[in-house]
Amino acid sequence: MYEKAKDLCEAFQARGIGRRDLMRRLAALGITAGIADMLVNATATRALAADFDWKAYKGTSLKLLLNKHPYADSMIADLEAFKTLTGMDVTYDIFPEDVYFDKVTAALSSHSTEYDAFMTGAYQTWQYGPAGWLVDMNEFLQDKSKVAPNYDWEDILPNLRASDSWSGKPGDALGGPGAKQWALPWGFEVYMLTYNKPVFDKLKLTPPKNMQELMTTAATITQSGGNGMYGVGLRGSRSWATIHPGFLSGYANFGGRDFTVADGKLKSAVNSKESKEFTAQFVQMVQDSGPKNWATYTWYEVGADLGAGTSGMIYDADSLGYFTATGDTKMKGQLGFAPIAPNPEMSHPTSNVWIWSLAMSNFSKRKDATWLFMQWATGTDHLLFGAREHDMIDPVRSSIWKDSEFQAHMEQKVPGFLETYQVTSPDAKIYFTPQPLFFNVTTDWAAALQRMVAKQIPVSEGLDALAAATDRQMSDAGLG
Amino acid sequence: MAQADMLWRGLRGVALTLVVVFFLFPIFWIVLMSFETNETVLQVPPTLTPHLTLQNYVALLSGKLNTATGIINITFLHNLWNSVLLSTCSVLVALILGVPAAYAFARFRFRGGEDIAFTLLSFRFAPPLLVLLPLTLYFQDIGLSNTYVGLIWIYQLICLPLILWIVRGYFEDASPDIEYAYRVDGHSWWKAFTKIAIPLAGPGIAAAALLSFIFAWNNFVFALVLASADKQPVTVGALAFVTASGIQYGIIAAAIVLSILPTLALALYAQRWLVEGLSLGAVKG
Amino acid sequence: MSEIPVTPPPLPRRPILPRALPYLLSLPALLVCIGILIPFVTAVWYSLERYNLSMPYMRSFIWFRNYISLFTDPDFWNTIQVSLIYTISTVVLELLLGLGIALLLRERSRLNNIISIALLMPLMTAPAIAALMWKLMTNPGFGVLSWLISLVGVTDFKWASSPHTAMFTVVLVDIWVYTPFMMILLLAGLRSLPQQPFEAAKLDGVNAGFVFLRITLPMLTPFLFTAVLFRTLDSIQQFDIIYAMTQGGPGNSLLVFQVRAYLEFFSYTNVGRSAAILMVLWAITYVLSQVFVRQWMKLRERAHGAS
Amino acid sequence: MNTAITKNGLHAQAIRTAFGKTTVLHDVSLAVAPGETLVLFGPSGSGKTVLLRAIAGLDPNATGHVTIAGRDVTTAGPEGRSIGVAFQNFALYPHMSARENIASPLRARKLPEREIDEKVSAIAKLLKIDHVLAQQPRALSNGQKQRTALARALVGSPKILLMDDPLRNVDAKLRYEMRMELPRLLRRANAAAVYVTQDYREAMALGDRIAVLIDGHIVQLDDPERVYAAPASVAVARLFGDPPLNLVPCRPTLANDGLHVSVFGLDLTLSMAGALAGREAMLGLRPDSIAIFADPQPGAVAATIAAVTPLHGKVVLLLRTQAGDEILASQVGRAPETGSTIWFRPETDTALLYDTETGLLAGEARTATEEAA
Repeated sequence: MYEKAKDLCEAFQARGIGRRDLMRRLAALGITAGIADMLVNATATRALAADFDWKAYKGTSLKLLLNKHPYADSMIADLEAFKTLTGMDVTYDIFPEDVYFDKVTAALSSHSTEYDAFMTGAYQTWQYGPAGWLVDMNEFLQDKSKVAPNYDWEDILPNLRASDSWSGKPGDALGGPGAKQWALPWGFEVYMLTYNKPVFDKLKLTPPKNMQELMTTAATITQSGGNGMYGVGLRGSRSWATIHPGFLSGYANFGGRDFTVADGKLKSAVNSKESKEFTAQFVQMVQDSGPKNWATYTWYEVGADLGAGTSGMIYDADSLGYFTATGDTKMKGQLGFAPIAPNPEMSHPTSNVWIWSLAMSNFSKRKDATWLFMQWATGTDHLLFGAREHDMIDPVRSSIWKDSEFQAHMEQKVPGFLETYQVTSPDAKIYFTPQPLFFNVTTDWAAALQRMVAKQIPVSEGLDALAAATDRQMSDAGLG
Repeated sequence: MAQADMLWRGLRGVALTLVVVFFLFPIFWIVLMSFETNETVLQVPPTLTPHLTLQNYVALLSGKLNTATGIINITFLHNLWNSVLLSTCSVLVALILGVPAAYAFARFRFRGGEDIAFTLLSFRFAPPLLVLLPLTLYFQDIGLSNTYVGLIWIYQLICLPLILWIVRGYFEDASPDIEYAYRVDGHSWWKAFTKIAIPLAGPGIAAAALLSFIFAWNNFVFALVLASADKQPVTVGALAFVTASGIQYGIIAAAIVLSILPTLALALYAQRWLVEGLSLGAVKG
Repeated sequence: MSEIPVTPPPLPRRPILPRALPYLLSLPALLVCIGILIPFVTAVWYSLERYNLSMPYMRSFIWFRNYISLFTDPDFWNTIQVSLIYTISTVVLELLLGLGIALLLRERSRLNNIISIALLMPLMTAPAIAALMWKLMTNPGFGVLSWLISLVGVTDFKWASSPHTAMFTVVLVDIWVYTPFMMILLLAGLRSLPQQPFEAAKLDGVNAGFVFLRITLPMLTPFLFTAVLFRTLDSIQQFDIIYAMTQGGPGNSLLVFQVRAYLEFFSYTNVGRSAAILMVLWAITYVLSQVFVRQWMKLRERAHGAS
Repeated sequence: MNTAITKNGLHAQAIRTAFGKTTVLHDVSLAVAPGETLVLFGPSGSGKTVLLRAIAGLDPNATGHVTIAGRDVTTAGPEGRSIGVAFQNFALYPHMSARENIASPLRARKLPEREIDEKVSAIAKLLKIDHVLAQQPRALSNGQKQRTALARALVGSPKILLMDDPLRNVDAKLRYEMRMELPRLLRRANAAAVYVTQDYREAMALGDRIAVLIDGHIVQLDDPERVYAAPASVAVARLFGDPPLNLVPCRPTLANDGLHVSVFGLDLTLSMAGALAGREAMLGLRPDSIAIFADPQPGAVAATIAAVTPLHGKVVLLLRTQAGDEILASQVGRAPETGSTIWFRPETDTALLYDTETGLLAGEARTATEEAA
């Protein structure tokens, strides 16, 4: 029986069967979950260990700094596998997102040796990298002796790989020549519409395809949705997080840019004609059919309202739509997904992306051991586990998107999600110009939007003022 | 006259009722919410006869929160314990350091005394961030980052000045003659301090300790910046129930209720000293 | 007549311990706090540097240019203005309300004692958590306050989300949290006042308003002072409530000192500018606390001299 | 120097205290023999309490030497001086019963419980407070508090007894009672006692000697009778006696039969040395040395009675001469009506003469000197 179980595990290893399926079949053989887990891990270990010394840092203990996020949960659930594989121990500190990045800044700016690796976004690396807090992952990626043979770096979506790499020179393109790999992509999200099917059915609406339709649809829902329902959920807090999802995706679709770069100098482009055209519509939409307290909305509230049936749709992360559609919410199973290209003249969406990445602290005292962990965490095995068994629904590896079990799993859980992703993803990338003052610029941007929405300043005037203020900041910092 | 009196009493009653409603209604609402499921919380309009459940408390106390995305381990009880530990130790240290100092400032006029007193007081009024930011660097260097000792030390910024200020006023109002009498009786200075001065300043010390406990308990940013997750107090812990699949309003409410309970219990216990002890006694006779 | 012959006495040995005692008692407290002066000095230094963590190559000593840049920035004047409006409105309203409640609860009775302890509950709620509570209560969907005001026909009130009402909302939360602090200090003060002047005034049939203005208030001054001192200096440094509710928005309408400084450091990693903002705040609080404390000492001297 | 004092009594030498730049005591010295009561008399703020505290070792800023029973205690704390102190405000321990209050000095010496009990009971009985021993100070009447405080000061049979105006805060009746009782208690205690008071009558009643302290200087240290009869300075004269000494400005001239002064239009001859001749001076006349007549008399001046105050069986009259000068006189028996005219004559045999410039006593009538001697 043990042999049979082992065969099963080997088959699993060969991607023949999914892990869940494997566990079910093992259970049928009368093997308890505990032993099954051990077996699975043992075979996984053996397979990986075959041609690479995963045990080189046996006994070492790593510490991670994590954000409270389903992706982190998914990794935590699989940590045992890593421990078995390497004989290393991993502990972690996990913080709510409200305070997570402040915590990272505090730890890194104090050169804390406590954490070896941590979760980050690409934008953050534009600060952390030049500050000297991060290890350039190329040091490891380009050293063949350190890379496990089955670690397929090229399998990671090229836009994402590029987004985490930058030369550090303000205005230089992401992934361009001389770029350093500041972090490894691990999970990400694109921006699309998630909508409340019952209210669309009730009002006989179809998912909007561009900004104009989005505005009318949202207005219709606000007027006729009933029970205090409003049209479209959007983030609006005084934070960079307001700019980067739906807003920037639409902005880019209209051809808007944050900066124009000439001779290494950055000049704000937020008051361009395209920018004004799109921003005016966006502001109008928030005023007419956005959440009443839009100015305090973070993605939690956007998701909570959609889940509670208070908003008709959201223009936000696909993962947020997914978690709301599958989570413990009132609207569970009743949400639909749709791509959107806000500019009527554009045929396809231009979604900005947020990439949850793993970065290595430059103050880590166990860099080589940490590299093993990062390799494992961004490797195919773990990500496949996360995608199939957990909610790691935007895997960064193209092979996983092609995995039939993952596809089946998604299709069954959130019908329509994959098609929407397919339409949205080709042009999904970071549409910001990389530069170290990213957070100043985007926070001011959000504050300016808030003032426009509150009708404290007309859109055109507000954008001119924002551009002037941004230029001043850039030149103060020697960038403009 | 009697009519005016009635009117006055009536007005007073109305005013008091309004005050109580304003200050206690939010607490009441949160308590109610802590017994509701997320769905009933989110009902519009709010229902007045919700279905009450203990599940939020069970989740918090057992440390397991079931959500659609899986079981989330909650460390709330550990956060609570951290709060208790940090606040209690900080107040104790502040008492041990602050009461003798307050006594010195109240009893002796000595060179530099007022300057030292003001310097200590001014720590209370320095913007905490000003100190906190460079401190993160130093803490790393001297190995205090992420230790209870380091946190308790920094919490002195909150506790010590408050205790100094209130207890000093209390000592100043007590006649030194009583201690002098005890000393000429043949008791040592230390005995006079412990057997006379401290018991007589008891209510002031208790009130100051309670207030500084509350302020230490309520602190948010010190631990957030200086400590890792396992040292975080409830103020940070309560944020953890914002999850990807929705905000766990019921659990947040229960966490808030649990976070108020210890200080409330302490206040109830110390209430007989509170008002008397805070009477800083600046005016007598 | 037994006059003592006055021979010039040898300079007596003054006992060391009694003279050292006050230092022995107060220095431990000072020593523990003095460690905190080191980061303070560091912060002063930072404020004179162009120092952005994410642009380490730009780091240089620039004298007062951070300050000049702050004071020529209309946004910073907005910060000063917003901070002052916040401070003045919270302190004045809390003082009036706290005094009013303390007067209502002045008589020692069981009910009054219970109420006064119950009213402390908001103070026991951490401001960060209180802000969360009020955020829930003012949620336009399920928030109970939004529902309540909708019953009286107000449906378009946006609480913290509109620049017109955001200040009102955070001030309301501050009042909710800190009025109990005022109340308990003033109540303690009221109850510690000697009874004779009030009894005398009652016998003389002096009207209540006069008694309040001419007897109660003057005698309560030291308590009012302490309460206002602590509240003013806390309020001008407000962070938790505003940051948790609006992060300084909408627009720049609540961008008070510490929120601004926090953003400058944690979001923008601009250490120099953050330190300069905090130094300005520190200077303001230092001057205020000096004025307050001196005045308070004078009051005490007077009170003690009179007794 | 008196060896008894050095050996068993209190000897304070060159006590100096300063608060900041103000010197409160200027090298004050005094000695008290066992069984003797020295009254420290002076106006408020003159440094009496400060001196007492310096002696008790309660003022770390004081300099000077204190010797108690031959032992130099200058560097000892208050607990090492075996003294008893009665404070003006009683200074009872509010959180202890009267019994524990009184027992405190005995407890400090770690006496056996039985002995403590006996001693406390004995002293309480003596002071008539044995029935309130179980009570806390707040339940005691003022008089009982005062007696408790005294009992505490006496119970340990201290060698030195310091009393800081202990009768100040009790009512007139109690004060009177205690004034009668205290000498007996002090004799029994056989300690060197220093008693602070602002009341000259109390000083006279209790003091074996009186030290008058003004502005941090002992300006007179003498028997009570001498201080009364011949205050050493204008300042002492103004404080000592009720009604106070009349001080009349004058410029004495020297003649063969003595010193002449011209006051109230009278030419008075003083039988004293002529040191002040030709200088500004003050003639000190005790109110009871003003003879009063209902009818004109030779050498008497007419005056209107401006005010009448009864005082301790006497009446004090404020007289105003036609020239507008005022003088106080006291007499036994019924007072004349206010507004009526009488005649008065200063008796020169107790007259005193003060130097206006220094304020010091420059001369006293010989008869007075003889009487005092």
